Amino acid sequence: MFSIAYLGRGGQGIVFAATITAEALYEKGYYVAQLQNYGASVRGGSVLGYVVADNKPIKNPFVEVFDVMIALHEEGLKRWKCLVEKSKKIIVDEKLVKSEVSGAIKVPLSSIAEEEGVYQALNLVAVRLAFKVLGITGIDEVMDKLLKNRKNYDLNKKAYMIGKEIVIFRDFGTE
Amino acid sequence: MFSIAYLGRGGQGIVFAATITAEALYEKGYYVAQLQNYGASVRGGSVLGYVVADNKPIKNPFVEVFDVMIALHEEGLKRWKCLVEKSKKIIVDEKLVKSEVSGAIKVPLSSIAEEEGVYQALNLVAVRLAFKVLGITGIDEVMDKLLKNRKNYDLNKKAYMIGKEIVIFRDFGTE
Amino acid sequence: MSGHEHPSLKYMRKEVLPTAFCPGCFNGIVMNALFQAFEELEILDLKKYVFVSGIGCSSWIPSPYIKADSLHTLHGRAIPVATGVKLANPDLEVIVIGGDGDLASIGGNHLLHAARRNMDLVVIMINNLVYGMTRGQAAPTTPKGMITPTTPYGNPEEPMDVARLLASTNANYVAKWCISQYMFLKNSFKKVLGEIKRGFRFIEVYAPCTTFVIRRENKTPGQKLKELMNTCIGLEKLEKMPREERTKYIPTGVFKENDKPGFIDNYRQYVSISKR
Amino acid sequence: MSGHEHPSLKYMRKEVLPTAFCPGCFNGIVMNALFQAFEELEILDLKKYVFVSGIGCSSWIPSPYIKADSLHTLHGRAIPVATGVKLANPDLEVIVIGGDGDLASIGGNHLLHAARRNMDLVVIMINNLVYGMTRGQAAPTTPKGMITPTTPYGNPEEPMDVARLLASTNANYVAKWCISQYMFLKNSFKKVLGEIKRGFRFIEVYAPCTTFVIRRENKTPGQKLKELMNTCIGLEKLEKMPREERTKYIPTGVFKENDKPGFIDNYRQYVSISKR
Amino acid sequence: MSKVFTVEVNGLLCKGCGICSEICPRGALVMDGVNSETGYPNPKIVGECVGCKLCMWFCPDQAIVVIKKG
Amino acid sequence: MSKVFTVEVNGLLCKGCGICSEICPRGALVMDGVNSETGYPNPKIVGECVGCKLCMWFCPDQAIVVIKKG
Amino acid sequence: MCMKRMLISGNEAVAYGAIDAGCRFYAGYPITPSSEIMHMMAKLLPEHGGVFIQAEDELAAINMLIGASWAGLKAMTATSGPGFSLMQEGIGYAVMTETPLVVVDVMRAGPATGQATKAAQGDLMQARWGRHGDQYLVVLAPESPQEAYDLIIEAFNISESLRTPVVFLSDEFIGHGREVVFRKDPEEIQLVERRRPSDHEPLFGSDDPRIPPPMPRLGDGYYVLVTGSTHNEYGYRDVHSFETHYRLVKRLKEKIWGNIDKIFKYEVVGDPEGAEKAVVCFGSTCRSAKEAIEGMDDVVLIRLITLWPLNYDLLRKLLSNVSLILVPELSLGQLIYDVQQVVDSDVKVIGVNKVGGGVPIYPSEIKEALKG
Amino acid sequence: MCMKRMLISGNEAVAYGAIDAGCRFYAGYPITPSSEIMHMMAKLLPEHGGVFIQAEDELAAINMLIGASWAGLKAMTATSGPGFSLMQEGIGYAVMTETPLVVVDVMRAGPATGQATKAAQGDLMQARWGRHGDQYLVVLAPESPQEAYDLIIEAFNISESLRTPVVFLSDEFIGHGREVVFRKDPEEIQLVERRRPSDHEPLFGSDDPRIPPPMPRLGDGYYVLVTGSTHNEYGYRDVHSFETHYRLVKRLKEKIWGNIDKIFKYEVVGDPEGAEKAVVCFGSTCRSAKEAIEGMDDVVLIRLITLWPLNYDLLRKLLSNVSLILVPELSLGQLIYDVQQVVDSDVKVIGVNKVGGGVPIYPSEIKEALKG
Ligand SMILES: Cc1ncc(C[n+]2csc(CCOP(=O)(O)OP(=O)(O)O)c2C)c(N)n1
Ligand SMILES: Cc1ncc(C[n+]2csc(CCOP(=O)(O)OP(=O)(O)O)c2C)c(N)n1
Ligand code: SF4
Ligand code: SF4
Ligand code: SF4
Ligand code: SF4
Repeated sequence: MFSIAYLGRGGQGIVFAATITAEALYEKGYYVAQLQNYGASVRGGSVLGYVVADNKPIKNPFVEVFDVMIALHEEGLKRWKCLVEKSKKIIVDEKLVKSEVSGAIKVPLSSIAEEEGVYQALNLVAVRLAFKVLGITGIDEVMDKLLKNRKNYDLNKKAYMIGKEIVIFRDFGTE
Repeated sequence: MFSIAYLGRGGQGIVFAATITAEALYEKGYYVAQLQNYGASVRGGSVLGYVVADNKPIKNPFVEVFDVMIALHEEGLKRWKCLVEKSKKIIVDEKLVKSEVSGAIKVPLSSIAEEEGVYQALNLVAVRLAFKVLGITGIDEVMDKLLKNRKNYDLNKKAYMIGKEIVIFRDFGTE
Repeated sequence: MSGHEHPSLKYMRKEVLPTAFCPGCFNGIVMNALFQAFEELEILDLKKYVFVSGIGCSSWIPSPYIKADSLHTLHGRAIPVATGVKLANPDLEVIVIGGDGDLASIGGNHLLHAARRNMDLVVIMINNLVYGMTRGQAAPTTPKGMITPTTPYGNPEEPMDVARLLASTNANYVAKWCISQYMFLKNSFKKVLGEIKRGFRFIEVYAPCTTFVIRRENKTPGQKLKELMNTCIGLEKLEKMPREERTKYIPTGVFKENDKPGFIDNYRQYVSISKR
Repeated sequence: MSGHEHPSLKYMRKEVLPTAFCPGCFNGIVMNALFQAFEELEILDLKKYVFVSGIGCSSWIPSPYIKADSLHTLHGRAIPVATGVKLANPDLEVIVIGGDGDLASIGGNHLLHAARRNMDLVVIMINNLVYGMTRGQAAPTTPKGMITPTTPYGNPEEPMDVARLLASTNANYVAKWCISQYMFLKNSFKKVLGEIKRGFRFIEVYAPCTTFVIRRENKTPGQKLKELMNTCIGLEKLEKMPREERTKYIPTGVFKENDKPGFIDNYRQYVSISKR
Repeated sequence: MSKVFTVEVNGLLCKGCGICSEICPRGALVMDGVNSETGYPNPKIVGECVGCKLCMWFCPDQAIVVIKKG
Repeated sequence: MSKVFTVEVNGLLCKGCGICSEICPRGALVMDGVNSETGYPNPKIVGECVGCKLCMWFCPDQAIVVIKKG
Repeated sequence: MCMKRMLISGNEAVAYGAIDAGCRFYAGYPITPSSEIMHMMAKLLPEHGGVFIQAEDELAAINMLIGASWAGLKAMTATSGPGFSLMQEGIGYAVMTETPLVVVDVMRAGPATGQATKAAQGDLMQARWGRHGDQYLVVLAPESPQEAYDLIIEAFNISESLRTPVVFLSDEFIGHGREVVFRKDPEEIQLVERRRPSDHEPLFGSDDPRIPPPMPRLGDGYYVLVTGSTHNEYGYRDVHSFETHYRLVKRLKEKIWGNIDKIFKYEVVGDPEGAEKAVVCFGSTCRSAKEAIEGMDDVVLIRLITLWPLNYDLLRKLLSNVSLILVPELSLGQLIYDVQQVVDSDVKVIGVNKVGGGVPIYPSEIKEALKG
Repeated sequence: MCMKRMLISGNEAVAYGAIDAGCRFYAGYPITPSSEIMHMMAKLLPEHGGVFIQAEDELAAINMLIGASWAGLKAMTATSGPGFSLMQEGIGYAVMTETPLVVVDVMRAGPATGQATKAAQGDLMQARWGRHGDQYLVVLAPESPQEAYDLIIEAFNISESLRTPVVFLSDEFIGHGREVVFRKDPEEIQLVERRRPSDHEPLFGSDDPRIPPPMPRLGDGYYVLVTGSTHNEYGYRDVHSFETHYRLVKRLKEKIWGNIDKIFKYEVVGDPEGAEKAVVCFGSTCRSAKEAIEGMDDVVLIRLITLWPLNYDLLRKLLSNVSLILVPELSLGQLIYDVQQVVDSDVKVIGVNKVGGGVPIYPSEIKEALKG
């Protein structure tokens, strides 16, 4: 069993990140459970989206200790501090996350995304990064299919592939 | 403590009989409780109206054994057979009550009322009879006042006074 | 007596008669008009008709008096229940009968939205000006100034003109008749049962409550009937009168009439799109 | 920036801004018009104004954004709550703000009866054509044929014309404006806040939901605004057009206007009778 | 009394409301006594019935029918 | 650029909806970059403002004001 | 002391009691067997400077009360089963927004329309639990017209002092039964008024959950934010955080349960120490029960006047010595769940259940059942 | 066997399950977090020859179901707290008239509007008792999207076989949580259909109360009399007699409670004989609880799938050996009342209560609490 959580803010596509992660893993044959937490307002507010996957049916989707959490915004991080602190690995956006979390790996995700002109698809950068960190291989093809069925394929695809290239300063294994 | 119940059918003014009985006893200084049971329909159906009176506050208005019950119609009698059977005294209208009740005293109340032209105020005939049977004295003046405050005084008064004259074949004491 | 039977009785559950209505209650006259309409349309059995009513004196008309399927529902909810029936089986003709309180007060929202949808129902609203069943309280149709148990100093509220309101919706047919206009009423029933067979068809019957309106006016139901024969007047005639005169009369007639597709037609088309 | 402030902000709780509305949501424009009306009437503090709303995006306007007493009530129940406030303290001016779903669907009955009573309330209905807060389902105002999550094959129902319906009630004032008709809207607010100060005053604002209507049409809110400037048209102008033409336009204007005694006046008279 | 038409009253259904007798354009019906089964007065034909059937349609209790004699 | 009027934008309130720039009869406003605080683009004045205040009234977020210079 | 003696129904007694408690707003919709409360309020309120309105339905009625209460008036409505069901959402809103008001439910035989003119006691559980979510309010039940008068005053006092809706469970017997009722002199009546805020006190929070926050009137200049959504102590909506929600609902629960000593009213007839058997009851049924146990030394009767919150500990204590408990109810049995909860499985708990037709539970039936 | 594997939310699973159960009528009103059920039914029903309508409010929705059910279709609606409160009167009518239908309540944090997007389990008592009068129905609760699919089919089967409304308590976690769900092949699914009448069988009565009377379709020629007022076995209203009412409500109660063996579903994890501690739970919360007790030999977990009628005897038996019981709930505690009722006062019953913010009860919290 492994688990990955995305944290952020309304408008960043956090739920979509979790959705597409779940779908990709599902297509790969995993049992998956995807949950999310967001406010009632249409924009702003913290958002959490996560996925648990396993080779056998998921017993309990209520995860306390995630294998990886990726925080794309301060709001999400603050709200779920309790989970973040327990997380096995925590990756935060260097710019958009302000508070210090011990053990967190800072990555300039949003800066890279902005540079590359895929700021609006930052979520997909995170998705690819998540797969990388979790050591999930052979998933790009599936993702490509899933992205093709959605709007903004080119942008999304570009962002997604950027995630593959992100260099992080700790070794999470290789693909 | 004493209790009197009127039984009849919708349209006969059974509730009114109980109401005015209660009011008269109330005016005489008694503690009283008046309860009734009737259907939802605007006419027809069985009706029960009764009054409990005492010199001290009424503890329990749910009477099982009445001192007197007066049944003006078969419908009311049938419906409340269980109570009728336990009643200390039961007076039934000779014509309008058909079933036989052991110990019941048959009185041609409705026939007399019809003869005297007060058929519509049969209920008040019964009220006066009740007072008589219960041995309640000095109540006519109070009743007169109460009836004066209502419509159809002449008719009602006439009917009421007829009740005083009704002869019954068992002795319930004298006024 | 040689056993001649009132023509209405063949549509009624005889075993429960006489009805529980007060002596002289106009509800029974509405039944006669409705049954005569059926008879004249040669509809002699009501197996394929479903009557739905709420709670109130008038809601007792179908339940149990009309020999047909009937749903005696909650106060104010006849129209949604009828809608459910009609949608589930459009082959049934669904007729709602109810009081002004039931249909226009607590049930007002459903009335409005069924009319908006032009839902395929016939709705007969008996406006007796009060809440009869609960003993004569004011209804939204009670005239201003009328004394009732809830308006002991004379109703301060403006009454609503239900037919006029519905005339400004998508409903196919809206008419209002006084109980005294028996023939018009019967013909109106014939119209919505035999001719305009779709969409929302609403007929208001102005029929003051014998016990809690007419008696309070110290009149007999017969007197009231005769009075209404003079005060109920056609819309067109009314409009020709000077304004000041008009308030003395009760405007009646057909407020709206057409035969546009009802909800069922529209829904069928909708479903056909889904299957493409 | 030298700290110039938008004139609306003095009426708002600044500490909770920006609002939770979507970027480009027209709700904010309605606020501007309302606040400008207050300002032009020289009403600078809203202490004696009570805002009541139900549940929905538009119901969040007063709660928490308007700096005044506000009651954010249940879905559909703003009008009865507002009625309670007004009756309990007629010195307060009570303003209801809500969506078409809130006021005309689930709350339709209260709307109808408040209008019948000519209840002394100002009601602002923001008609965004859908249920915004619950993510764009059809409302009773959704045009026929529109695709929404609950009408995936194109809405089969006829929409309702709320303003037209209310025009046939006892309401004192009924108007409808498009969000593009900002000045008319503002003046309408001035009218019901400064001039006609009693009875039921209803203003519908046609303001399609940016997220669930305009975006689905692949338009920007600015484009939609400009489009509405052409399609929203005065009642009188419309009536001069040939029938076939009319359906292309959204009729706006004042449907009804007078200054008859409202419920409060009538009730005061009622009470005076009770004391005789 | 009419030669052609008369009425028949169902005493068990009639509630004695008097509508029939008041509505009859010929004044042919009067309310009569008290029906001992129901306690209500019932209408009785006393004048000429012209067969207009008003009483029949306006009887709220389906208690009166107009019939052709013979 | 106008000599008399200009606009001031509150970057914290602006959600970058673009209404102001689209509604401006003079085309004086363009949407510009991304506000790093909010992630939304903000309008910037580039043409002549005639002081009609349309942008101000139609801004749903009370984020833009028209002011007289000097 | 100058009591006014009157021969009135329990419904009328409720109306007089409400007036004497300072109730100045009534909105309602007619329904048997509660309508006489409405009729009487229609008559009395205009004379007393209050406001009466007949609502278009029960949804409107309960929500009008909420508005009137926030505008500063003590408010009441009365209804029966079907109307009570329709009011549930509104009552829940009143709980959430801490709006004082009193809802009288004159119980009749259900479910659905059932028997409109027949007494019952089947709305007990609904009075407690009829609304969604975690919500707690106060439920009171009188046994007679006299107590209806006295207790409705208490209902207003509790409602005002705790800023909570109070449900008042009467029944058709009480409502339509006419008895001699003594109406109190105004001076005799102790009235509690809701506390008005001072300065910047939060209007939706307090450090001690047992102390309800103060309540201003609309128009007093507080810029009040009332919302049925989760809100912080200043009324700002927060539909996202766990802390705000949990703090709010815990406080609302604690406000009721933490004040149980003040709210919980009951009557004991007999000696709980010496008794072997017990009768636990509420409402009009207790009057038959009391007659039934007259002269029985081994029976104790416990009449619950407050039905919610329920002092389970006290009930447990009072019942700790008995081996047989009778629970007479005009329903198929609801109070019996409470009794079963406080006693161990070796105690015999028997329901005496009867409902419909307007037939009361008679003393003889209770006597019979007490034989075990 | 040919199951279809899908990645769907619990809400979607409910819709697919309903379709597979033969549901052909849906009326509803949007509300978070239940709306996706409605959206999916809007899509599926027209394709499957069924009818979908968006009602003007929840009062209309539940009543439309009643009409459609009598016209012969299996009917469902879905809602959440506020809408569920509004539906109570209609549900009570369905109980009284024995109208089969299924009401899904996807629970969110209340009271009132509360937190619309946050899971909760606070409508349990309302599901049982939300209506006036003596009324009993069936309440089921799944723990996961997969069970939501399977159990909704069961809900329809119970509803049809017992002619009763069934309340289906889901929650936001289940409703919005997406998981792998296996959809059954039509042939695999055992469907129960309501029994149609033969001859002159009464439609509202039966000698054996456990056997529900048969139900015709409107238009079948039975001249059916359906009423929510008290009625005899032929549907004739009788709002006056004790016997008719008592017989009816007793039968309606017995119809549910007398079939408890068929209705009552539960799951036991661990060994009730050997355990010293127990966890009693329902719905999504059980999944954390199950993880928490993994490997604990001294703990037994009892998951209630049927929440009403509740098999108290069985629960008592299952809990007879333990000395500590944990009741985790996403509410301030409702199921805990049932547990308290079946155990004696010397057993320690502890609630693990949490609600708001969309925060689940975590396994660690249950582990911690199990330490006592
Ligand atoms: C929810 C609900 N509220 C109130 C009632 C009580 N009630 C029964 S009938 C009725 C009104 C009857 O008036 P109307 O619908 O006009 O019919 P009428 O009796 O006048 O024919 C009322 C208020 C009820 N049964 N249910
Ligand atoms: C009783 C009830 N039913 C449903 C809901 C869910 N709900 C919240 S807002 C809303 C509709 C919003 O639409 P509208 O009133 O038009 O306002 P908008 O959001 O479009 O401004 C609904 C159905 C609710 N809160 N309460
Ligand atoms: S109360 Fe009125 S409406 Fe009801 S039966 Fe009597 S006369 Fe008819
Ligand atoms: S959903 Fe629509 S109405 Fe709601 S805030 Fe967004 S744009 Fe405005
Ligand atoms: S109208 Fe009918 S019920 Fe009335 S008196 Fe004549 S026959 Fe009898
Ligand atoms: S209209 Fe307002 S919110 Fe929109 S872009 Fe312009 S300044 Fe920003």
